[in-house]
Amino acid sequence: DPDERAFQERINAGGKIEPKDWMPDGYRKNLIRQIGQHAHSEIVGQLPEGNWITRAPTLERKAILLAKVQDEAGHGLYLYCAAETLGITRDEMFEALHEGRMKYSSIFNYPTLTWADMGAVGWLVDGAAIMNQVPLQRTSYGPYARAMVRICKEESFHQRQGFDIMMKMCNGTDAQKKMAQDALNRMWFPSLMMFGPSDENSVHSEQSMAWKIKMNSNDELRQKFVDQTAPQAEYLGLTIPDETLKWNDKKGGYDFAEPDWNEFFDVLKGNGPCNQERLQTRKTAWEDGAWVRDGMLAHAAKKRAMKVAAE
Amino acid sequence: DPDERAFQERINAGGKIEPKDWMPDGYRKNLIRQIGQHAHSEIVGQLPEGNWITRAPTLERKAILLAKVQDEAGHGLYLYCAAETLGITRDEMFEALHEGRMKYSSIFNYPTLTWADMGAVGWLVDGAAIMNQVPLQRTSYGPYARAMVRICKEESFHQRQGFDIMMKMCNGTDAQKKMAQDALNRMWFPSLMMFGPSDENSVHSEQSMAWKIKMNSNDELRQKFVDQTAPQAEYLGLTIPDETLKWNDKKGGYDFAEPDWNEFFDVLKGNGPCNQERLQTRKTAWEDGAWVRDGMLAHAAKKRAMKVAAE
Amino acid sequence: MGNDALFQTLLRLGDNTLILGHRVSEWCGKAPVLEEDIALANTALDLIGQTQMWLGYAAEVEGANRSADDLAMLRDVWDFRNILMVERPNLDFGHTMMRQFLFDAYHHALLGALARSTDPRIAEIAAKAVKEATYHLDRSAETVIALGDGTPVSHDKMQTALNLLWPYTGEMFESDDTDAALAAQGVIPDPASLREAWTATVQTTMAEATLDIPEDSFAHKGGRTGKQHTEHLGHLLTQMQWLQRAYPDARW
Amino acid sequence: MGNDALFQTLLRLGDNTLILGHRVSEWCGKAPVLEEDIALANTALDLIGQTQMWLGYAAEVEGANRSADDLAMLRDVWDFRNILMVERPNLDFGHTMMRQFLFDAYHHALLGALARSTDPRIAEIAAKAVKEATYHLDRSAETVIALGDGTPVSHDKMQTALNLLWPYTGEMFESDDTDAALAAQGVIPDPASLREAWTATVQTTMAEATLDIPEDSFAHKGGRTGKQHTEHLGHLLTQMQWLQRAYPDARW
Repeated sequence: DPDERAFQERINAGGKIEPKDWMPDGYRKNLIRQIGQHAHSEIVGQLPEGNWITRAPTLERKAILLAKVQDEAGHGLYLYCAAETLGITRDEMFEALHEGRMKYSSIFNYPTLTWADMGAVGWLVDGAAIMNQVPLQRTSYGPYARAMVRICKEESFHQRQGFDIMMKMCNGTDAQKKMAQDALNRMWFPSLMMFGPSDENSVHSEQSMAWKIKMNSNDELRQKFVDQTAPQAEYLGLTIPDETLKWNDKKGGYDFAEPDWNEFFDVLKGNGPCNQERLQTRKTAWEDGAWVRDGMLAHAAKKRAMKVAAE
Repeated sequence: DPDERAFQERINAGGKIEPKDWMPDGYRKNLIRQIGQHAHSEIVGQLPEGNWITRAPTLERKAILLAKVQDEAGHGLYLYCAAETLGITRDEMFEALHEGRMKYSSIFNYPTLTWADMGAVGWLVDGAAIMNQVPLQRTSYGPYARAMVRICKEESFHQRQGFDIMMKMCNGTDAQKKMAQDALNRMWFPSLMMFGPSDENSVHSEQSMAWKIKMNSNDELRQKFVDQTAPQAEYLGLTIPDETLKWNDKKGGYDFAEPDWNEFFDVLKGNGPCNQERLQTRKTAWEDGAWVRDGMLAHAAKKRAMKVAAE
Repeated sequence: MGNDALFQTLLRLGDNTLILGHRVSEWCGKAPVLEEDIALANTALDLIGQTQMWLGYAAEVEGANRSADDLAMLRDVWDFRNILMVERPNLDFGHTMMRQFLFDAYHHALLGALARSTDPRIAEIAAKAVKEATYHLDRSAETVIALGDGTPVSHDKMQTALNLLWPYTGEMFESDDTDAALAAQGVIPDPASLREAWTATVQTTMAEATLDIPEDSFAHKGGRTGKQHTEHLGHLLTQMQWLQRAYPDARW
Repeated sequence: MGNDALFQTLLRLGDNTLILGHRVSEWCGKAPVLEEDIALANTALDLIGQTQMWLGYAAEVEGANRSADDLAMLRDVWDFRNILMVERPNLDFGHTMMRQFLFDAYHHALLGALARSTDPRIAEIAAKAVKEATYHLDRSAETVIALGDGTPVSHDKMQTALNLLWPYTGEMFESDDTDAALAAQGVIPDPASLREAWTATVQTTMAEATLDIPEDSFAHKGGRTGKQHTEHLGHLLTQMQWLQRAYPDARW
């Protein structure tokens, strides 16, 4: 197929694909799946942190957390817009989320149980997200790449804020240190899972790499994340809950234990600690809000009609 | 009317009227109003105290409060049963409550804002209620009088528990003393209002006295309440928020300020601090519970049908 | 009086923004539309920012070695000075936005007047905050109009919200000796003087929203004096203050 | 291990009754029928009474000069040892009663076995509590049957409740080294040994209630080890503990 060849050559040459350009069906579908899942993750990702906004310990921490959650909603907005350029509407994506046909990142199916989790989410979860996202600034689809540029800037800010909370906790009272260690214990392996299983077991990987909508292998990114995070944990005086973790001079990186992939697949199937509640919260919000959306649409239509009549 | 004369003579002689006896329409109507209002007060009265069950400071206090609120629901049950003997159903009374055609005691339209309010409610509100209720043990309508006997026994127990909380608070920290005084400040006048305006202004009083469904004048009971409560406040080291309150040797009782009757009528009209919420809570409970009542009735009907079929 | 009157006044300003900011923040992740999620978080953020300024100044004026955080996190209900309206639960989105509008219309007028305060700190804070309040008012008015004028369902919900909230609006224009003393010095406007501008805004907006303004003038009060809050405030504090109460010696 | 194993076990017993008692008490004044209001208050009262005994004994065993109230009011989430099911929010009346039934069926079997404990204090407490649990089980089973068999609407609601709660039942029969150590000494039964009686009760009841038992055997856990509670527990504690946290030097 000459179209397909030209398309691939353009990508190989580092060119960007734009909404009106020809693209293979699989490229379009894969991107919708990937961008949509990313957008849903930003939206559902508001909930674990939102869980502590009303319990933030100081006014400043409350403000920082609010700003962060607002940023995440904003990221969701960029990403839904990017996906919409591929011929799907935001409402269709919401529907797919609510019916379980589209996913969001499994990490948000874990609970936030103490204030230290607000630190750990920023440090580990945003940290892992950035590992994934930075290369995607160079992804082949233009709107997606541009959304990523904006998002990455804010995410790295969030990660620093998370680390800052962890610092405060680790330099705080015994109870605060205990909270910080407990948060790390619970979130370490789920964070490693964020990169997905080994690419050997991944269906989409090879084609996605060729299309440059996936830039690195899962194992590669996971290694990079561990190499970055282990010294930070040491600096904080925290112990990563992995007795096998140690520096390997030969490979120039850390050896570490794999997460429990059975747990990963359980969570994916809907059996994570919070799957049911996260999805229900979103569905309830959507259903309870129907009258608002209807009202706003009706008002906008009346205004348009009046404008037309006046012209 | 000879019926009416015989009826009145029986009452005058200290006899009891029973459900199947002849009685004037007005007697029946007045009793339904009075017993129904009393029953509703027990039910709505669960809410201000229920407001602190989940925040009770110790396990023992939580247990005592639960037992008390359970007693109140029980009182409601006795009273609805007593009213039902007069030819009205419990559901009809609920409907009248929800539609605002029947009232409950205005005192429950005031909020409970600190733990000391749990003491003040027992001490003052139950105290005032007992003043009203003790004489009603001798009321002319048999089922009502008998319900009152059971209720009075438990109420005086509640009042002592309330006073016990006040004692603990008044012998406690400065903050606890402040809470206790604040509770008295807010609840004093509303408690005085519980006896109703001066009988001169009351529509039902004279006839109700003759029928012995009202045993004492409002002012008489209010005086008795103040005379009982003022020394208790002194004993607790609390100041009743009435600068004019002082012992009057000549009348052998306290002089005291009238409550603000405008506030009383405002609350009666629906403008108390909690009217809207108390009623809404009950309506919501009733509406949300409709499927439960329907389910239980349907199951009971099926069981009856099966029993008949088996016979 | 002097300092204490100023302290009380600053608490009234800061507690309003603190408690309303808290309520608005409860929507996080649950708004009917994504754009509203963002806007509500933004409003909450502005209100918490204003709280830091008002309570920060209050703490200085008190001079009792308390911080803005101490004031927010370590007082019990009776020491709060916010009006009752802002502590009401969110109920539905319509109620939340109607409450926001009724408050914004007042807040905008109040901050405009405070920007001319004879107390330079108050004037400075108000000058900054009034810009945010202008934006909040534009937005909440627009939403109230859209939903009032929208469908029969949205119209009914907004009318119900207005009816429910109306008895809580009068407290904004109440005044006491504290107000009188500070108004005489030009530190704050006489609360009653704000009613005209507020009423004008409300009338215009409700007309566009096709909503009827209730005629009853009964006003609940007790919040800004601290005499009698609603039961909702205590529950709000259990959440807001738990962490500080549970770990009194920690720094966050 | 020794004392600590016993302490952990007593926390597991007492935290279950404490947290479930709290949840049930949230219904106060809001049940669908007056008789249910009374019954729910009564259940909560029994559970809080049992909590006083379990946590009272736990405090003695710990020997750290803490009281039952200290254990209830001054621990943070990670130190709670209740199963996840009891901290779930009430949702509707059907969910509340289904949760109660699934717990009662377990609690009844557990207390029956504990009444034969080699630890005389445990045996004594259990002997008292099992009478209450028998009554609770009769009542909750009856309600589940009535609503399961009632109308199509009530049937659906009960089936939804059962489906939602099912993944939270497995944790009741989990065990760890603490259980193994105490079971070997005859202090407690092996949790797994309770499953048979529980399953029989559940099967009989659900058959009468015309409800389908889910087939999935996935089990949420983390509550009885304290490793990972749900987000709901922290919110429950803000209410339950606020007063003690806010006034640490007061006696009530």
